[in-house]
Amino acid sequence: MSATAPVAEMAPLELLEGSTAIARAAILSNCRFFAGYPMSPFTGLLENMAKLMPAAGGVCINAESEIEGVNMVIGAASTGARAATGSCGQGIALMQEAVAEAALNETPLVIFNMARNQQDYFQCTRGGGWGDYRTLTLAPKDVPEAVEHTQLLFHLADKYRAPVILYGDPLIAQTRVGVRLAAPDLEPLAPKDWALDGTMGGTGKSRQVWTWAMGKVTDPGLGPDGHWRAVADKFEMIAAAEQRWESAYADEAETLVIAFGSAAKFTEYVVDELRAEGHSVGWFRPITLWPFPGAALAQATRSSRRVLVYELNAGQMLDDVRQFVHDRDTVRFIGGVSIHESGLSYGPLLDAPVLRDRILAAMAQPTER
Amino acid sequence: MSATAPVAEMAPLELLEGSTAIARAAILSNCRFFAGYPMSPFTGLLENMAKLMPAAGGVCINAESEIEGVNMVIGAASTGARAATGSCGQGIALMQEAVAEAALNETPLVIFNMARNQQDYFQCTRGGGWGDYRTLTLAPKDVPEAVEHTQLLFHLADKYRAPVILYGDPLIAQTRVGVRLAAPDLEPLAPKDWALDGTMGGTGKSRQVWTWAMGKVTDPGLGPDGHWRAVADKFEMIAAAEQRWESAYADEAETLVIAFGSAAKFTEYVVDELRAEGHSVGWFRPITLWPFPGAALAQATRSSRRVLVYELNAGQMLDDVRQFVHDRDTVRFIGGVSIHESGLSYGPLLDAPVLRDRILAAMAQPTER
Amino acid sequence: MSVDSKGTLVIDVELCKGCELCIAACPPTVLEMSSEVNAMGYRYPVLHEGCTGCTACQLVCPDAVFEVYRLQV
Amino acid sequence: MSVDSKGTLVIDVELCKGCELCIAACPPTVLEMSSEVNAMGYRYPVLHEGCTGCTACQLVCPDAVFEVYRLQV
Amino acid sequence: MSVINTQTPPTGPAQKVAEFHTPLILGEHGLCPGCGEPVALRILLETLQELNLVQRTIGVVGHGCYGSFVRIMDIDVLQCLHGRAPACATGIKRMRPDTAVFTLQGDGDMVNEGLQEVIHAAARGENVTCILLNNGVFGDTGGQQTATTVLGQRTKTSLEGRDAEKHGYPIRIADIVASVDGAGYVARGAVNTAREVMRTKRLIRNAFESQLAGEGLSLVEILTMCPTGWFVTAPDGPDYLESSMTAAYPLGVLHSRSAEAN
Amino acid sequence: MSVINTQTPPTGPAQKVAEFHTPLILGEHGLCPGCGEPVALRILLETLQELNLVQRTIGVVGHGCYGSFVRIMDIDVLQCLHGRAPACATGIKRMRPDTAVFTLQGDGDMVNEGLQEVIHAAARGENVTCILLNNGVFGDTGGQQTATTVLGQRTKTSLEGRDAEKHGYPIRIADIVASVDGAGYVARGAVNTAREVMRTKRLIRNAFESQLAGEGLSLVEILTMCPTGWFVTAPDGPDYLESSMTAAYPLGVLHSRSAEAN
Amino acid sequence: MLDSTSEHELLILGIGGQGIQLIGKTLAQAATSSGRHAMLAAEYGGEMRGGPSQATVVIGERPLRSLPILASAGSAIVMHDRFCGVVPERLRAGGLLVVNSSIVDPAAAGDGYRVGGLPATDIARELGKPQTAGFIMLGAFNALTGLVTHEQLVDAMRSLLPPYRIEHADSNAAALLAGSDAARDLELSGTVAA
Amino acid sequence: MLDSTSEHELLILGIGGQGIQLIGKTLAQAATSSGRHAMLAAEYGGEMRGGPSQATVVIGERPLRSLPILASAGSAIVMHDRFCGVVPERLRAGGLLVVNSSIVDPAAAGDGYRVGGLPATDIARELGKPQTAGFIMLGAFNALTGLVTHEQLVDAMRSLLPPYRIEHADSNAAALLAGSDAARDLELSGTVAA
Ligand SMILES: Cc1ncc(C[n+]2csc(CCOP(=O)(O)OP(=O)(O)O)c2C)c(N)n1
Ligand SMILES: Cc1ncc(C[n+]2csc(CCOP(=O)(O)OP(=O)(O)O)c2C)c(N)n1
Ligand code: SF4
Ligand code: SF4
Ligand code: SF4
Ligand code: SF4
Ligand code: SF4
Ligand code: SF4
Ligand SMILES: [Mg+2]
Ligand SMILES: [Mg+2]
Repeated sequence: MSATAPVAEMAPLELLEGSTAIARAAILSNCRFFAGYPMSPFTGLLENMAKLMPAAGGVCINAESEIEGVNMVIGAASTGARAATGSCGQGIALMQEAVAEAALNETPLVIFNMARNQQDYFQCTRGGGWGDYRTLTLAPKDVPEAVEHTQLLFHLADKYRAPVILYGDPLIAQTRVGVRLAAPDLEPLAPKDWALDGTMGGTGKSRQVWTWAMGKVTDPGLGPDGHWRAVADKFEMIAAAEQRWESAYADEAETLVIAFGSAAKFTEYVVDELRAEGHSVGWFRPITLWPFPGAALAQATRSSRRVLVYELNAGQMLDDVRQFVHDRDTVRFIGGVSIHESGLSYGPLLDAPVLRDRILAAMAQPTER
Repeated sequence: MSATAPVAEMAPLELLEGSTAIARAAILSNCRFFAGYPMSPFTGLLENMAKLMPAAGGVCINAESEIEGVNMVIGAASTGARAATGSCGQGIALMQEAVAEAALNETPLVIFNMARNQQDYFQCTRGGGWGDYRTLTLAPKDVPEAVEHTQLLFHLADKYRAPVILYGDPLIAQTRVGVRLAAPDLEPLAPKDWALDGTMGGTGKSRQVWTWAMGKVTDPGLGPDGHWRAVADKFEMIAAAEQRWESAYADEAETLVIAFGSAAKFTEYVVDELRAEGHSVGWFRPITLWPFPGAALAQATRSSRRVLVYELNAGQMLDDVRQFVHDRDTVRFIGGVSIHESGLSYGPLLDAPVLRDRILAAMAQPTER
Repeated sequence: MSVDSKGTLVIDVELCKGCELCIAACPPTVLEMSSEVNAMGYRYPVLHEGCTGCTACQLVCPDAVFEVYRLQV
Repeated sequence: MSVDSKGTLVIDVELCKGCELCIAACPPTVLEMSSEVNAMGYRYPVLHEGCTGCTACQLVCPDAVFEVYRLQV
Repeated sequence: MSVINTQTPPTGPAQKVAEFHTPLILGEHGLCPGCGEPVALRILLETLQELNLVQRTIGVVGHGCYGSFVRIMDIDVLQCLHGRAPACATGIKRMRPDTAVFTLQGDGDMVNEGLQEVIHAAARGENVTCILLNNGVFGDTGGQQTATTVLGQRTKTSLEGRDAEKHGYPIRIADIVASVDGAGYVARGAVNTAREVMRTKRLIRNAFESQLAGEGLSLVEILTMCPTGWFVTAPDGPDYLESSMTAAYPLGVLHSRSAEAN
Repeated sequence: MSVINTQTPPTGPAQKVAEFHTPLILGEHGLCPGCGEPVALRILLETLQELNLVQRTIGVVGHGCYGSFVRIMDIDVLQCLHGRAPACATGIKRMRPDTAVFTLQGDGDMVNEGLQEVIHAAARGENVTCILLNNGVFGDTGGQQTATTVLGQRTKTSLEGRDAEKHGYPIRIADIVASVDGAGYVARGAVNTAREVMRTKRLIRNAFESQLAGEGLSLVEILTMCPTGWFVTAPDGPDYLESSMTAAYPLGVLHSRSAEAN
Repeated sequence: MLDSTSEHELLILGIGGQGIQLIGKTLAQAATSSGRHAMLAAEYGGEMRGGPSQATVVIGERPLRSLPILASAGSAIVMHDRFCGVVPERLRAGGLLVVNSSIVDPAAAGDGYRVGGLPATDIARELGKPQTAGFIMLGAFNALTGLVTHEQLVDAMRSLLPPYRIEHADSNAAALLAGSDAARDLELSGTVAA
Repeated sequence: MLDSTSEHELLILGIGGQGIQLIGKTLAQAATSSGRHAMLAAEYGGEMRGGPSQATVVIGERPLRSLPILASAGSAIVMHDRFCGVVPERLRAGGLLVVNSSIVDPAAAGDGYRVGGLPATDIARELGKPQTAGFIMLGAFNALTGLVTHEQLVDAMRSLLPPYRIEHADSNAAALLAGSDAARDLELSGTVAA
């Protein structure tokens, strides 16, 4: 399944840098508040927002830090506005308290994690904030998909009243590609009757956005126990409903390569090449990193004799693959840490010839079954 | 395996609150710098440090925030001093950037996560900072073990030049128990020749503590690519070397209950009771949450027909259990979110009678094999 | 009600936490702590003659114990 | 070396990045940018007669291009 | 001296001159005996009523004992993270420019954890009103030293009294904010006497009026008693405040854009 | 006018009065043409040499273009997280009280991300010296607005120039720090002319002397050219600094505990 | 009263302001000083006057296996009836229940226990120290169980007083003694288990 | 020159300051304006003068499958020899290689390609605009491949100039034209693949 935000095919093709395309997609999705702090390669998105927001009647604030940025966004979102921030790596780390807060007080945020590489899979999928929460995370493989995911994320954030993440990277932020942009056409959502607008003061029904959901003495809420259980249940529901993935040749391939984001695009390319040469190989791509498409992976690997995991980190998605793969003994890691000397992007391991060699080398090894 | 920091058995028994016992254990381990910010139930440890450090010739700073606290500690540790901080939940979330930094620039820190409950398993084990790093995490089941773990953690932090975590809770922080305290007697460690003392200026060999490990133009370092790979390798090494667990009756039990920290103490208690009544039940307890004792779990569950996971959260350790348990289909979750109405401690689910009922109910269900 | 008083109070003694802030705040010192305690175990203020209705007690009370009246004479 | 100069320089032209800060900083204006470029493609300062050895150029240069001498006459 | 019946309103001709509390307070707060924070809350809410802002106000409340006011304030409220209220208020005000937006924070919240937030918000000239309840301690966690604890004050983490050598100096946040371009109105009040309560209420009113006039960030620092965290009896709270805090934190208006413009 | 040979030292009697750079600089820095930061680095390191502190100094360097100086400074260094240098320096100084500890930070680092760190460290009276390289932009990320960008300045995130209404006002951090009890010495210099370079070097020396005297936190704000982030040519840098920045940030000594004591 | 493997678990229940935590601490400290292993666990919840207050004390000869939230207890001291619902839930049949009969009706205290009522508040008032009712109960309880010696109890009480409260030592000691004396005349009612 | 499924991948290599990114952008923009799908990917690394600069352009009729880090390319423009080690690694045998022969020796450019040398820097100097060498190369490359029309190229160049640089439009256009003209006389050397 690869549910998508339908984009009018008739919009003109424009050559846009990923950062520009995402900014425009966000504004087309009615994002009207953005606050961010520069950090490569997220900076371009911030600059585009600063440039484009005023004309859209929105606000883009030069937040003085990531913490201030994300909390401004919580404030804006608490009024019902569509609001977003972003950063990468260290900047996102600084937001973890607030991401957990938004999950637990149920404010919809979109967070653009324009990461420097794939080392932040745990950061996106396990959070590290506090408490029981998860963040729906979409990992586009290229700029056109990043546009689509951006629009879908604003929708899902509102639908589930939860913070959601786009896991991008320098290739998505900085590559220019022809894209078509239009306002998304998605299912209607319930009105935000929970949003703070100040009008309910003195009525006895004034509103609260509160992580502990204590309610008022005159109208008690669920409190932390009941509310956090309800939120945990909601995330379980999202986990069941929102798994997204795609795959090719899974049923007819001896070897299945698993990858996400840009690495999945490289994988698709190389697997196509190898299949054209007659190799029995396929690929599987989690589109949502959380919820991880575990059942689909189990299904896809049912007949695999070799499951190769290609991620540009020390093996973080591995934790999820091992949980769901049909047979754990078939799993081999062919990715690794690989950093550009600038520290700001991928090193040499994200490359089609390298990947090709690693797949072929793995295929030369005996399988477990 | 339950490797321990041997504590002189001859020290007198003292009735100490967990927070006091931990503070004294830390000082006996030569911790000489502490900086922290109040947050229940961590506050008691901070207060004890503020009280006890001066007499020990150390420094305890009232850090104005968790971020400042953990960065002060990085500074102190970069000089070779044994240094620690702590907090819980939101406060630890704010430290994630710095914890990742310490992991990647290799400064040894001890972090006391005196959590409010067990909802911060991901926070401890997956971090959510940035990049490829892990944090060795010990989860004591009671105060005497917290003392032992504290001393072990200062040792391991130095041994591996890495941040490490004690995952405590209100029961450990606030319960008073008779404990014996003495300086630990652990294997000697290499001198900290990397530590900054200011003496190497102008020699061409001045020292750097640097996440990117770029070195100097006259003596280049590994840079981010090489260094982060080396760090990832180190964590893989720690993962292999430092798994700790304990278990009972695993081989002779149809049902195995898995739990960590305080919940494991409750589990042990209830399982003993059930066995005394003739039930075929055992328990397995990860002592290190990271590295998770996966191989031991696989071994322990080899003949289990039912694997019950009891954690006071929405099911976070489940991710690790599912990765390593002998047969995933045998796993059932019997824990859950459970919060005290104050928001500051466990709710009613952490209780022997409740656990007993849940185990018995699960045992009444048919097994998968 | 005595002719000496220009004002008077309603005191919701069950809300009182016995902090005595009102006692010190009353300019004519016509408030005094009770010897009895309320259901929470706290002593509470009682009013003697001479209240001016100045509202000082109400202003300083953290627990909303006072309603103040000015008597029309 | 001309009798007009009380000072002189060694200019490490390969370090120069052509920012021209030294040009404006030189009180007797005896520095001028070259028409040639160095290996990095930057023009660099050349010294004319009249240097006072005041070190202003060295003080402002971000790229450590200058060594300054005062001539003993 | 006879005791007057105070169980029921007077039966003769009388005019009610003070309510128990404003109807915007929905019930009991549960704070300690002698705490100054509920007094500050009351005058804040009364001001909103008097300015006719009740149905166009959004509050942002930080973490401290006053946090529990969220349960009793009949006002739209975002309960936010410790220290971050000015940032949240920024997002709210930018999206709802027609509302009055305030933050309610303690010294631990504003001057420790969130020092940066309030100064940056002031420099940005955000049109929000920040109410600081300064009691010089972390009350909620049991009385540890904050960034505003005065020299000599004993807390659980400055057991011998705050010593400048060991523990540093207290921060006068209102003075800092007043010095920042972008601040509209800055003042310091207290609630230890009836007179100061009345005065402080006026300061709060000025602050909201400054916000409504779009003058930039307004801040009212209110010195409040915390007998529990000061380890004094409740009746001693007001005097302790007077003798220890007002010396370090003089009361009055520190900055007023409109006054300076005149 | 004939061109003088400047490839080799003079052959006649001559005295070397200025080196290329101090031996504490190990090689090339790689920063932009006309950048003011390397000049600040040079005078900082020269000062350490002149004060004979080379083998008892620990530096803490933040994130910005100056971050790459870690590769060329022959001094023990902790490269720390963005904004956190004053906190790290605190830990270092407390554990190594006999060393001279300094931070090297930019305006983005100190006045944006780490505003809180430096003010708190000043209030605590930490005996460390903070060196701020203020160029009014995030140079390293390509020239976006920081908390010190002056009004009217065009940046990539204030495209029409910084406008107080939209983007708020710049922060004079040195003035704030100078106003905090616990500060020992605070001054502001620049590196746009030879004279200011010399003066600024004196300010740095004063700051370290203040640290050694245990007076509390010392801060030297140094205005530095960033032609790249200002979108001006390198030769125009010094004039741009003079005309736009020194008006907003007057140079001089803002606070000196020892001077005031005398 | 304790063999080498058994553990004695005590629940202490009352309301804030009655010194519940302090008497728990005193007993646990006395046991520790006597070389025994002890645990004192407090139920979280402010010590706000009038709110619930609960402490549990466990004493044994060896490192304890009892939980900080007791699965069940062998004895209980009940100082106030407002929050004593825990007793029927946790006190084992046949357990010892000592109630402050000035406030709580021993007859209503529950079935199946060995119940002793002690008018602690009244005795305390008679001693002129109404705040010492808790120590009276503790003195009585210890006399009934013999967990520690009376002297150990008094020493523990003294050692726990901060310097600025040391003037209370004598009245607390008097209360412990009064409790211990009162216990001598106490008749335990209710079902007595083996 | 492109069928409906194939993609044209171009590598542009040089050093910072030669306008590598700008000519890549111009070509990609021209292709996009002509209704084609295009991609421009830049190798990260500052644009510091003298440092390496690399852009890759891909053009196709349908949404592209080429990677932002090209697995291999069908053509290359080489403006400087300092950082052109990528050519033998990535340029496919038989690919088109256009080199700036004012700086790079076409003969040394590598075997197995169709190589054309164009003295772009010299031509640019003759035109009096030394900075336009890149556009000369682009004009020539486009004439050789016919990827877009000359007009589309000129339009794209103009559309990409920011207002304050608009005065360069004419000299850039002249350079594109000069390049296109020079290409007419260009003889491709080296192995010509099918
Ligand atoms: C990030 C974070 N750290 C610590 C806490 C714990 N905490 C809650 S309230 C509080 C004290 C607040 O003090 P203050 O703002 O002065 O309010 P007071 O209780 O004195 O009224 C603290 C430290 C928290 N909630 N979040
Ligand atoms: C937490 C975090 N956020 C953002 C960044 C990205 N970053 C690196 S350098 C820099 C700019 C620093 O500006 P400044 O301190 O003024 O130095 P300059 O480059 O101007 O010398 C930023 C925002 C980072 N490293 N860490
Ligand atoms: S209204 Fe005034 S005079 Fe009357 S009791 Fe209150 S404070 Fe005293
Ligand atoms: S001020 Fe209020 S709470 Fe305090 S004693 Fe007086 S009436 Fe009671
Ligand atoms: S030393 Fe002085 S006079 Fe000589 S070139 Fe340099 S600036 Fe000019
Ligand atoms: S100041 Fe230095 S770098 Fe700049 S032009 Fe002069 S010599 Fe070259
Ligand atoms: S601790 Fe202090 S601030 Fe908190 S409620 Fe009690 S008196 Fe008020
Ligand atoms: S961007 Fe600015 S601060 Fe950075 S090196 Fe270039 S000129 Fe210097
Ligand atoms: Mg406070
Ligand atoms: Mg800067």
